[in-house]
Amino acid sequence: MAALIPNVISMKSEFIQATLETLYMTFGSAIIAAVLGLALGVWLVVTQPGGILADRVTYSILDKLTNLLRSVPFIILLAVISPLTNFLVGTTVGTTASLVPLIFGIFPFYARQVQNALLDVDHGVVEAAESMGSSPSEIIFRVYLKEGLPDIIRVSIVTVISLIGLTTMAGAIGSGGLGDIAISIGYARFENDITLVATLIILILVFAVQIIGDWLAKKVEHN
Amino acid sequence: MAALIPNVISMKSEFIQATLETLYMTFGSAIIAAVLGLALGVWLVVTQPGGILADRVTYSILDKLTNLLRSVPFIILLAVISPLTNFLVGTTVGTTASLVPLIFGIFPFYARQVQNALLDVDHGVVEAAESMGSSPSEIIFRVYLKEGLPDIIRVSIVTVISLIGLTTMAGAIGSGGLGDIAISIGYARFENDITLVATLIILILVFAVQIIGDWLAKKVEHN
Amino acid sequence: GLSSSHNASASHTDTITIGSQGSDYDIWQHIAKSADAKKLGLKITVKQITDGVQLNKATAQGSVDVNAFQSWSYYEAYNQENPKSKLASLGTTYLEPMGIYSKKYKSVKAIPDGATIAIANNPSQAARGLLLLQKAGLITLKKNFGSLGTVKDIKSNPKHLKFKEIDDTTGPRIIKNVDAVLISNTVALEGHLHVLTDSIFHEKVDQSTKDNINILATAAKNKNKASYKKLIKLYHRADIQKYIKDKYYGTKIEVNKPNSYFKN
Amino acid sequence: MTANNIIELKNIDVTFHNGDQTVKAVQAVDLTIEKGDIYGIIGYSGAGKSTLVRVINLLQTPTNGTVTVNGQQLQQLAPAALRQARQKISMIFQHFNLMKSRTVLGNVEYPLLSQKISQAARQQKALQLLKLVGLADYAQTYPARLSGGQKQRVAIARALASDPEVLISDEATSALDPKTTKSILALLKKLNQDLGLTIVLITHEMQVIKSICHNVAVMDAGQIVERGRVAQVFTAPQAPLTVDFVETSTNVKAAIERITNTIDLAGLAANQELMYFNFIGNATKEGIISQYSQQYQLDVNILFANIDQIDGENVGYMIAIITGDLAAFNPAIAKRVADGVKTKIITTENGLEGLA
Amino acid sequence: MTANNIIELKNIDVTFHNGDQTVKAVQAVDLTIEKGDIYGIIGYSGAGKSTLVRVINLLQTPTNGTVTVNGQQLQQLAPAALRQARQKISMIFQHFNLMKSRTVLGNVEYPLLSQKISQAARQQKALQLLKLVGLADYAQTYPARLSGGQKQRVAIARALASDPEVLISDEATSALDPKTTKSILALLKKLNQDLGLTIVLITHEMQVIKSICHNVAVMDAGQIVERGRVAQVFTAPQAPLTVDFVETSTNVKAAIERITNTIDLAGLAANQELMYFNFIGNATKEGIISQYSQQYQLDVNILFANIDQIDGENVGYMIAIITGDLAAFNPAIAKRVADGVKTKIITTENGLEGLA
Ligand SMILES: Nc1ncnc2c1ncn2[C@@H]1O[C@H](COP(=O)(O)OP(=O)(O)OP(=O)(O)O)[C@@H](O)[C@H]1O
Ligand SMILES: Nc1ncnc2c1ncn2[C@@H]1O[C@H](COP(=O)(O)OP(=O)(O)OP(=O)(O)O)[C@@H](O)[C@H]1O
Ligand SMILES: [Mg+2]
Ligand SMILES: [Mg+2]
Repeated sequence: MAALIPNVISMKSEFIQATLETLYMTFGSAIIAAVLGLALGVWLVVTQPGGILADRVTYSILDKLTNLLRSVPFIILLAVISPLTNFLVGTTVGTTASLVPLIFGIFPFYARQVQNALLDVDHGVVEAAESMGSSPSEIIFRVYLKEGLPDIIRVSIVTVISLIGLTTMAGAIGSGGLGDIAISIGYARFENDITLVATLIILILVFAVQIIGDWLAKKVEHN
Repeated sequence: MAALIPNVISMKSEFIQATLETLYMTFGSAIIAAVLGLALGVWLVVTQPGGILADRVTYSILDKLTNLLRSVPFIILLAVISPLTNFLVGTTVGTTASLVPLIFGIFPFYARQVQNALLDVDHGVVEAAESMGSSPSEIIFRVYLKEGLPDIIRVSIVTVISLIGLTTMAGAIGSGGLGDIAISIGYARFENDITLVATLIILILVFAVQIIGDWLAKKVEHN
Repeated sequence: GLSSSHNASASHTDTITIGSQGSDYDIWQHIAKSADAKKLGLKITVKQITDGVQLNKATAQGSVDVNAFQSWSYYEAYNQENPKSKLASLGTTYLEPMGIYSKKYKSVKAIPDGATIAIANNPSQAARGLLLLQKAGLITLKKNFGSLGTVKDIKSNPKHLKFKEIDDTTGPRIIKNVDAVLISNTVALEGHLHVLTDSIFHEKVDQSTKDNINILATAAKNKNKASYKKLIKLYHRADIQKYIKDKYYGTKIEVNKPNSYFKN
Repeated sequence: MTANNIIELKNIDVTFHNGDQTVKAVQAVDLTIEKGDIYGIIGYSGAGKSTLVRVINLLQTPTNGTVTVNGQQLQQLAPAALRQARQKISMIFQHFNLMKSRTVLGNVEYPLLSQKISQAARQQKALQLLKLVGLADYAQTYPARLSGGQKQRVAIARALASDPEVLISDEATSALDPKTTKSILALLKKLNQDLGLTIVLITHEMQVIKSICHNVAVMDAGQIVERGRVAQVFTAPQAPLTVDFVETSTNVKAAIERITNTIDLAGLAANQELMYFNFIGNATKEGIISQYSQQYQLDVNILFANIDQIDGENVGYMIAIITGDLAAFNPAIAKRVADGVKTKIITTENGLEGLA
Repeated sequence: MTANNIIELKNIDVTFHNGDQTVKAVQAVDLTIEKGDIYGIIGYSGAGKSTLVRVINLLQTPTNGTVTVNGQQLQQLAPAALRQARQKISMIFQHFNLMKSRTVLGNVEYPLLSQKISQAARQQKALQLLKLVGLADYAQTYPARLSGGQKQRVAIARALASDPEVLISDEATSALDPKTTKSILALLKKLNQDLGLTIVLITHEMQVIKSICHNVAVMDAGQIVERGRVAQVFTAPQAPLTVDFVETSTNVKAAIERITNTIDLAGLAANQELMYFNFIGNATKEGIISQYSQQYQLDVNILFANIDQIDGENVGYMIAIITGDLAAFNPAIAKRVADGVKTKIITTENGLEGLA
């Protein structure tokens, strides 16, 4: 063991901490990004032409805003929103500070995914709800989010896995985490065993997200 | 103008070149990643439980492979596949060399998106095709890819925009491109106007992709 | 003086957050755990922050007390561009030579016409690399070439060298794919390259390279904080230096100069 | 409008644009339906029936015209008021539109979710409706696991859950077997009688119209070509389309075709004639056949008969071979046209067009 | 099997598992269908009809039992051979299953795509089928823009495009108006007669069974409870369910209910009786009513009659008030049971159960 992964052995506690940091960054930002992304995604769907609150102007603004946020390279995003980060968490570096750019880096992406997922909700069912006098908010919560849930879970899996990938880039602002270990210790120093083990732990995380997500999607799908 | 964007003016030709590089990286890798991603995505859909070629073992292998590729941080991926890059393009640095990691960085993601999109193809229609004696390949090309086309286009938009984001990280291996200009010139050298203009050009690209994609999706959708 | 500071530490301990990256990060982690730090009454935590701009900003704003990663020239450039969040230098640490490395050619002269040279895309390393290439006689630079200079500032390039800008940490990995690559010593060490023996050309330690000396920086308002100043002292302690020398094969040449050293 | 008209559609047009084509699905339709009525809508496939009824609750915005339900002009209502109005207008969709993420019970409970009613009461009400449509056992099943007819019944139960004042049913029994259809129709009739539920009902089954509707409208190519009391429309159809439907539904047309194809008309004896009778109203009460059989010593061999009551009126169609003293019989029966008896000698004319 | 049996299902079970519940949708069903037959399947909603016919082309793999079509046991075929076999078995789905990405024409062309046939020939064939179902004008329209009945007709045209040997139709006319239904049935009958197309047809419309089927099977709770020639099943139904269906479909039950509700039975004169007659086969040929009217000087007032031909046999149901010499009439008519005449005096018994 020690021969195979010489550098890892001596870094056991760092690995444990990095794993915790990655978990914290991923799920901390995921929760807030989920709320923002769902809100934006739903808003996009209901305001788009033919939607239950169709509104050309609002849709066009939201659509462009989403793309705008998605256009900024992550490293630049880190810098651009650092005043906001500082305002919100009192610092611009460290694990907690990384939550802010991670949220902004992922939620517009998630919103698009949610939008795509909700577009597949049967229009006839939305119409049925309208015919029963459901209000827009009722249609959103009782129809779109409920009927679209299996698809929302599926896009959430994709998003969380992308988010795990994004956390590996937050080392730039001292986020720590497995990606940072893999890159700035394992990769930069040619300590391949460290890269390998860090990547393996990420892999386990990814698998866990996929398996739990698939299970949930299957559970709420009634086809 | 010169006062507002002092550094940009003097870098006009670099901007043109960077834009071309970004276009080349994005669409060069997109084409190949599209083929690989579609193939993998379709393969996932048809082999998954209940699929037309349901095969637990194959599905499980493909599913894990996809997650495996998605787990490797991009910077590490750059390094890990450099032997392959070298084999394929004869070098591991430069714009063309960046195509290989970009393809591997994006196609598993695209495959997942395609899989999610195709899951929404009406199972009744697939069954109808089966009842008419269509072969699996006919069902794939004439039903899944045709019925799922609007959704495939939508996930392709999301993917290409993510890919543009990914090209901004390929600067590590000398890819050039707008992201590289924005980060290693504009940002790192505090020439904010360069960052701004580079990001704006990326934004225009993103908008173009979104607009063309939306138009295409609408064109092929007959709801 | 040592014994008095020893006494002082008995009564109170200062906690200092140091932001760093690469080999500096390793060095400071070692220092943090060392007995010397305890003796000086310093409790040091080291954070790895890989983006220099963010690290400097965080230092200026106070999230990080002191940073250890930059050269004097980068520090100067940063201050010039960020007048609202200025840094102050606490003192110098070391100088390490950058080298030109090649697997294909044994000397600078052998580099042929049209060769591809990889240089770092981060500004301080890029500028430094170009200066080194000038020193090696491969190119000449414009007169006003500064610490954020780029390949655009090359005045003449008789060998028609082509430049590939890469992430500096990628240098050792692509050495086989280009004709030559400029690698800073930190990166070279991590790639198991020894600048004094493996490079085909490297910086000399003299007046012309003094701007490449690494420093410790802190927010301008903290420049006189006693506990921060102790860090310089700590860095230059003999047993720390021995550790650094052993670990980095003597490629990090100790420099302990006052700020005034850079003034001319 | 009179206070009694619960639905008033005025001059409704619906035009669809398919690329460069335009489809006038509904054209200049006026439709007034009284409170408590059961109003049938029939017509060819593609005539515009579904489109028209979707205008009633403004699911389909008409290109032109006004929609008044319960005295409110729907197009002028604020969104919240329109929703309020819609809660009183239930709809059973041609394609069911069930929510696949909810159980059968959940689907039926849906319209009650926004009402002030306890969860237990809501469930109980939904369960009771499921019992009425024969699906109590399927409460916890998801729609994907139901048969076509079961889905349709869930849609019916859901539409009834909110105690609507108006029920719009778009072929709500088309996927049901005759027995189940009958029980659903009985349920609707009961709701109509007990609670005054107004029902607008699209159907292809003339039997459904006959058995529960009071009024009927016949649509063709986006327009209402005939309308009125069911008995009147069925007994004295005016528009060719209506005639066609009535004859098809009574099987008269098929019977004449079959009989003229199988019986050798030329081979009938001189004192025999193949005749078609059509009785309406009281005509049947007096037993013409037996009466004339006795009076003129005729032998009447009935090859086809369809005698029944429509909305309270007797209506009959009969094809028979008459043997005997035709010379006396024919003028005698011709006299009874005023009573609602029409006859036609098929032997010679070999067709029905003249009669229609 | 005999060479003539194109479909042979042996001991078919289909069990669905819904979580912890199991639904036995089809249980121990044997079904043999001869080449060239038109075989109807009827039954309550949820009886297992759709599930059973989906077993024929193995869209639904049976939990148990063997499926033989055209002499090939489908479960033993390699995938390619199964596909080959399926190309000869067309299916019209209860929910249409049209491809929304293809035009109407494109949908009908689909089954021809894998055949060796030029594009022009393919289009022409598809267009011709669209003409037959009355949708030639809609060739370039997408399914989302069609009415329910139009979608159904596209599904019919698609199923016929591949010149199948077997056509399985799951309520293919349920969304169609009577006129269109008739023309579709005529088309199917023609294909059956001209090309020997075997048709398996689920329907809820007894009229459809009567007008085109030769054989019929009645399903209840996953089992076939009765089967046979249509005329036989309709004239002498055995299973209670079948009796129910027949009476519902002939409207006899509704008529008796209505008549006993509206006529004051007690108020009938002493020489009057309300009677129900049921004739089968030759009985009608001889004109019983006119015959007995003359012979016994009776007055027969027909309140309800449904006399028609089923699969070539005459079948009649009649409810009438008989006035006159009942003492002589009753025994006389009782003698004719052998000819296929059954009677029942409703006045006293007020119900039909005994007769059934
Ligand atoms: N996928 C499924 N999973 C579980 N149960 C099912 C499934 N499909 C059908 N069933 C059940 O099997 C039974 C038979 O269904 P089937 O669709 O064959 O009925 P049917 O005779 O065609 O009815 P209908 O006339 O209403 O279409 C029903 O009780 C239904 O709930
Ligand atoms: N969304 C739409 N876009 C374009 N045309 C449409 C649309 N919906 C319906 N139509 C057309 O409008 C006409 C009327 O359709 P509608 O659904 O009202 O017919 P219907 O009378 O209900 O027929 P069916 O009995 O077959 O259900 C049809 O010709 C149909 O093709
Ligand atoms: Mg309709
Ligand atoms: Mg069915």
